[in-house]
Amino acid sequence: MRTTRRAALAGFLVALVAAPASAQTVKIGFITTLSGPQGAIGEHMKNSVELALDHLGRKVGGLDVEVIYGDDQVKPDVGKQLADEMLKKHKVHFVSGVIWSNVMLAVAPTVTGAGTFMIGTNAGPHELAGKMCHELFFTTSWQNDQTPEAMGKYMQDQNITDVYAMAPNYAAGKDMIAGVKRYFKNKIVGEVYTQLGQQDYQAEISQLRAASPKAVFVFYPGGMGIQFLKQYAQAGLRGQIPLYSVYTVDEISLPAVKEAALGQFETRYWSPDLKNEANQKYVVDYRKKYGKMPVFYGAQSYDGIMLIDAAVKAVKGDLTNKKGMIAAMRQADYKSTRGPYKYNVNHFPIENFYLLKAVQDPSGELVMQIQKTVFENHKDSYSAECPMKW
Amino acid sequence: MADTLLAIRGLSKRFGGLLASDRIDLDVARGETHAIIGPNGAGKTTLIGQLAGDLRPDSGSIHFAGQDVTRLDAPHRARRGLARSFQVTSIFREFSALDNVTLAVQAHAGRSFRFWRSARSEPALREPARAALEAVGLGARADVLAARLAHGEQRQLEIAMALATEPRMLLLDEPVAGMGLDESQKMVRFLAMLRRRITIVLVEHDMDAVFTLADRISVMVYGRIIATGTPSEVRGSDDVRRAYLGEDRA
Amino acid sequence: MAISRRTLALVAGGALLALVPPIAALTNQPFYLDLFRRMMIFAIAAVSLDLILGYGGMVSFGHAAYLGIGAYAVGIPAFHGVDNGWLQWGLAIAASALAAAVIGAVSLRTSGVSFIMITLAFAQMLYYLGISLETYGGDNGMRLAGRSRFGGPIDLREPAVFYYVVLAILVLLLTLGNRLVASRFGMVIRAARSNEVRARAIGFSPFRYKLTAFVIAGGAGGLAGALLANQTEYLTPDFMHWTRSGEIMFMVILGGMGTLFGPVIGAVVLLLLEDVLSALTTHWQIILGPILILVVLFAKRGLFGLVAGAETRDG
Amino acid sequence: MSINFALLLEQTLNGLQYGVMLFLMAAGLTLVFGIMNLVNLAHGSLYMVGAYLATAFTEKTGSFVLGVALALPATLLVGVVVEIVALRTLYERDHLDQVLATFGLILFFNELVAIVWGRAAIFTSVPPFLSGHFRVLPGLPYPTYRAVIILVGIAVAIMLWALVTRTRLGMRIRAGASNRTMISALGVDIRQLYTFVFGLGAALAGLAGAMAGPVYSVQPGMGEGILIQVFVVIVIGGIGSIRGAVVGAIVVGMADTLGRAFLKPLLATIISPPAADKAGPALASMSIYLLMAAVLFFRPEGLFPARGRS
Repeated sequence: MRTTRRAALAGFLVALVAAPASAQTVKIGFITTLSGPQGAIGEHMKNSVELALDHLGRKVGGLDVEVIYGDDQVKPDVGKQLADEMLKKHKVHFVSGVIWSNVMLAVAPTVTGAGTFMIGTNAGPHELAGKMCHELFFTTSWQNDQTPEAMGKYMQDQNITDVYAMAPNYAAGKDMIAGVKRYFKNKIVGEVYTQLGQQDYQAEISQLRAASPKAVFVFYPGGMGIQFLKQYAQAGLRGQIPLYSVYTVDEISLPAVKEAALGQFETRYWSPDLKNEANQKYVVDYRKKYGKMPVFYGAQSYDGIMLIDAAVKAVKGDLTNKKGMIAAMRQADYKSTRGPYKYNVNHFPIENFYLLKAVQDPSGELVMQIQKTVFENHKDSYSAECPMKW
Repeated sequence: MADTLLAIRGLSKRFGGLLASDRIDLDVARGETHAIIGPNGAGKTTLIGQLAGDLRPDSGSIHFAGQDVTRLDAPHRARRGLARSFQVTSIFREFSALDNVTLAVQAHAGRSFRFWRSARSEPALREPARAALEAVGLGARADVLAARLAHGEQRQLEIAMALATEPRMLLLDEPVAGMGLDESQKMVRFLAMLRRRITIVLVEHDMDAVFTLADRISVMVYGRIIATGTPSEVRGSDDVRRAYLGEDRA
Repeated sequence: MAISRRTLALVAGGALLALVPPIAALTNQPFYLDLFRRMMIFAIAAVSLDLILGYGGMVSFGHAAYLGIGAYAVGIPAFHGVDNGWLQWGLAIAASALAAAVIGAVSLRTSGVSFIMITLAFAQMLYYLGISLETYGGDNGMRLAGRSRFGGPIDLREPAVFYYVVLAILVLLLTLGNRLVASRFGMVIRAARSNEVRARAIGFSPFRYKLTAFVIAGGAGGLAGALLANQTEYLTPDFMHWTRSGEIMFMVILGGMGTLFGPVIGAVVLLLLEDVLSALTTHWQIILGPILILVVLFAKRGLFGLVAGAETRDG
Repeated sequence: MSINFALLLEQTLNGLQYGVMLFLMAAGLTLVFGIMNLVNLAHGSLYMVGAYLATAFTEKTGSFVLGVALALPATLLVGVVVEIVALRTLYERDHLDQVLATFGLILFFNELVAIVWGRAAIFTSVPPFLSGHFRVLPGLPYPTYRAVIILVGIAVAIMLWALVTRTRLGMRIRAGASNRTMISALGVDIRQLYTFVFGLGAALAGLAGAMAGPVYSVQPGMGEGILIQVFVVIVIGGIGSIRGAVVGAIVVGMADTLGRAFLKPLLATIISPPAADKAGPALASMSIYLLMAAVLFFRPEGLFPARGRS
């Protein structure tokens, strides 16, 4: 089994003599970010794909499997080129992965347009949930807005009277705050958009303190989150104004922030402590194999392989039977790390969302723990725009 | 004076604490070869710089061919017929000798917003360029890369470029500096040929060259012109002897 | 013999590029059409930069800005339902040229490091402007509604047709560029690069010529952007990020600046190198970085110098 | 949102502190720039290396002060090695070659750090004895650590000023900044001086990184975000001038901070609030670039050009 992507130049030479791909091998192209600072996420995703294959005995749907990994470098045009390469050169049956919404918007239509399955395992831009939905597109993650909607609902349930909201100044940042507002109907006293990739938030924290809100909501993914949390704690606000967030604290950033995140609230559809058989197996084996805590990006990618496995099984290895595989995937009949779920008409999961809190476990390690269920079987807000019927 | 080509009035230029040009007045007549001499640091190159338009004077005026050029920059003065050579050789080193002069011809011809036809295949540029190279004795070296020319040849090339712009006045900043005896004599003979045809302002340390070429000489010390006259007048002036030659020999 | 070797290299290169579609079709590997088309599009961007960088000595660290403007000039009309290619591409060239005129008018007052930084600053401003264009996807960018339409046999949805369009533009640009750098105009900007003081002393005012060259390069860069938008069918402000400018610059250096054909090789080799190395290891940048340094230190005339032999450039 | 006095004071302090952070980076870069005429994009990588080394040493020794103190000579050493191995031959090259070679160094260092420490951010925190607050004014607490950054920055500025104006070495550095041929005429071993200056610049970048570690995210590529801003600083200040670096850093720090804090409310008084919501953040992120373009338009050499440079 070959798991690395074949180089184009070598490929070009080989292609002159190579036989067409054997129908007995399932080919999966997995696009994620492997190099650069964001490579940490891609590493978790790739690890989880490999773990899923281990659990499946290196077979998918009973067939041999070949996974071709591609590094999108967080660039939509590179992602698109990788997709073309996987489709046209490797003639893959499935493309999976993709962290970023913009890369997904470039990749997904390319893949589905070529009549191939796109199994997203992270990005869930609203376009793909609504007007651009497609029968060959499935995701094992969520629609971007669902998570902040859950946080909005929780804050509303707590009857917090006024909230100060902050996010980076880009599309996802605005979507996140819009998502909160859909369920949070009390007052937003401040809505601040900071520069994408900003490092220092002291100026904004000073403004925030002066506004003295009851709570703060932020969306700061990756390094931005680490800096914001540290600086929020250093400004002495950690104990004073409760901080709620989405996609800001996760198992990648927790080891870098530690105590500065203590008491942080997040909403999410998955957590390592989710009690179901598939998840416990995934978490335990992941920690055993890779020596660190898995993160939701990984859980979704693990699920992606499992979903493909279920679909190939359902058609008994007949990879040309796309109708059959679509029908099988719509059942979501596999052991997901989040527990059982159903697909909405737009092929986005209808799933639970939980409130998580950063706490210290008995060993002193900081972990995210589920506090309560905010939403049960939550549907995304765009499925009505999707023309697909089934 | 109807015959005055260059008229300088009250020209001053200060660098920090140093007064490099101190209320300079100078007239250069059409056809004249006018040498400016003086010890190092007297402000000769600063004066040339202001004449050429590279330096802007703090006060004073420069009239060239009856027009005030004080506020014009170097390219505009060049197009009005003020050509120059530099103290340190300044050529297009990556181009052939012929290309160097072709560029000068082109600059003089104007109309450089032409994008299609190869400039190297235009006889209108190439022929005058060749002629200018022949004139300075570099005809045989036309296709040699300028950087590979001998030092003396590079100085000649500079003069050829200056001539190719068909100037009314040549500003020469130490044209024989760093040359061997042979080369320097060749250059002096060549410049002597140019005399009368072109007005020349010459800054030079080589007194043989100066006294061979100059119609009149101005002596600069500490940014001031302390004397102007014919070579024999300057040679005989006590002021000059004291201020310049005396100091030079001390 | 240098000239014949150079000509040989050019003819061989051109023939090779022209043969990609039939070979790809024969081997049933249409992907290589996409790959080489993408390389040629970046080659167009690199050649346009070479005009000012290699011949004009203007180290613009913001050339990716035109890539972005060109892409948006296709994407925005397409978003509003205008898919006429002549209009879109014309707009791409005009808008980039206009931006270059403004950027150049300010930047060319400075030189050296200040020039590098100010061109970078302008590109960054445009990058942030792109992010703030919410209607057009902001940071996410947007999908191109459809490839530009030209009518008749020019149907860009046909991969081979699009390929030959890009190849034709590349050849046209190289031809025009080749004429331009040898023309009176080209001689002026090369002279100004070689020795600006001397150029001024013989009567050239370099600013006007440099600005014109800057505008021409910007326009050509914009056209590359329009092609890139059609290639990826997606456009984002990321096209304008400063690292993208660095990449284009590196293509020029790698191939050999001031050679016009060099940047084409540079673009092909850099993109292949990225592809090959990233297949070897996720830590491919630790190999690419030192390769960059070695090329700068030891291969001053770039790869074209190695292929085409001595005297690939003058002036 | 009204702009009250205490908030204005606090934001001014924030701007000053950010400016000091930029200055720590800018000082080394402008020295290397001014003296060796080297455009070093990899300065941000040295900042990153400093942050990582300080974190590692702090963990090993258990002391933040010791960790920073060890990181300085270590980063200096890294700088010296880089100078000798890769950069030495670049001084006589044009800026283009320098930009590209040091761009290559960035790629190299980012991956090297990712290999050694992993791609994910590593843990850093403010040491307990600096983690508190003090009251600037009643009702205006300020993080002690940020105040320490300001003090360190001022101390570095004074030390650099003393080094440059009061010592023999400083005289050589000044001479080198204004006239490269003169300095060899003085009989100074120019290679040694260059290596030393580059090492000094690296140590300053390392100090900036070490100080930044507890506040920012220590991860591969952390240097690039700040690098561009630092270039803006030294171009505004005038390349090669320490004084320019000080002024440029404070100006950029203030413009950036105050722009982020007050641009939106100010705009809202002129245009409609929703429009201000849109334009404010966009303008704030462009503010320093606009500032630089404006400065260069009127003073192409920056505010304080180093003397003797044309």
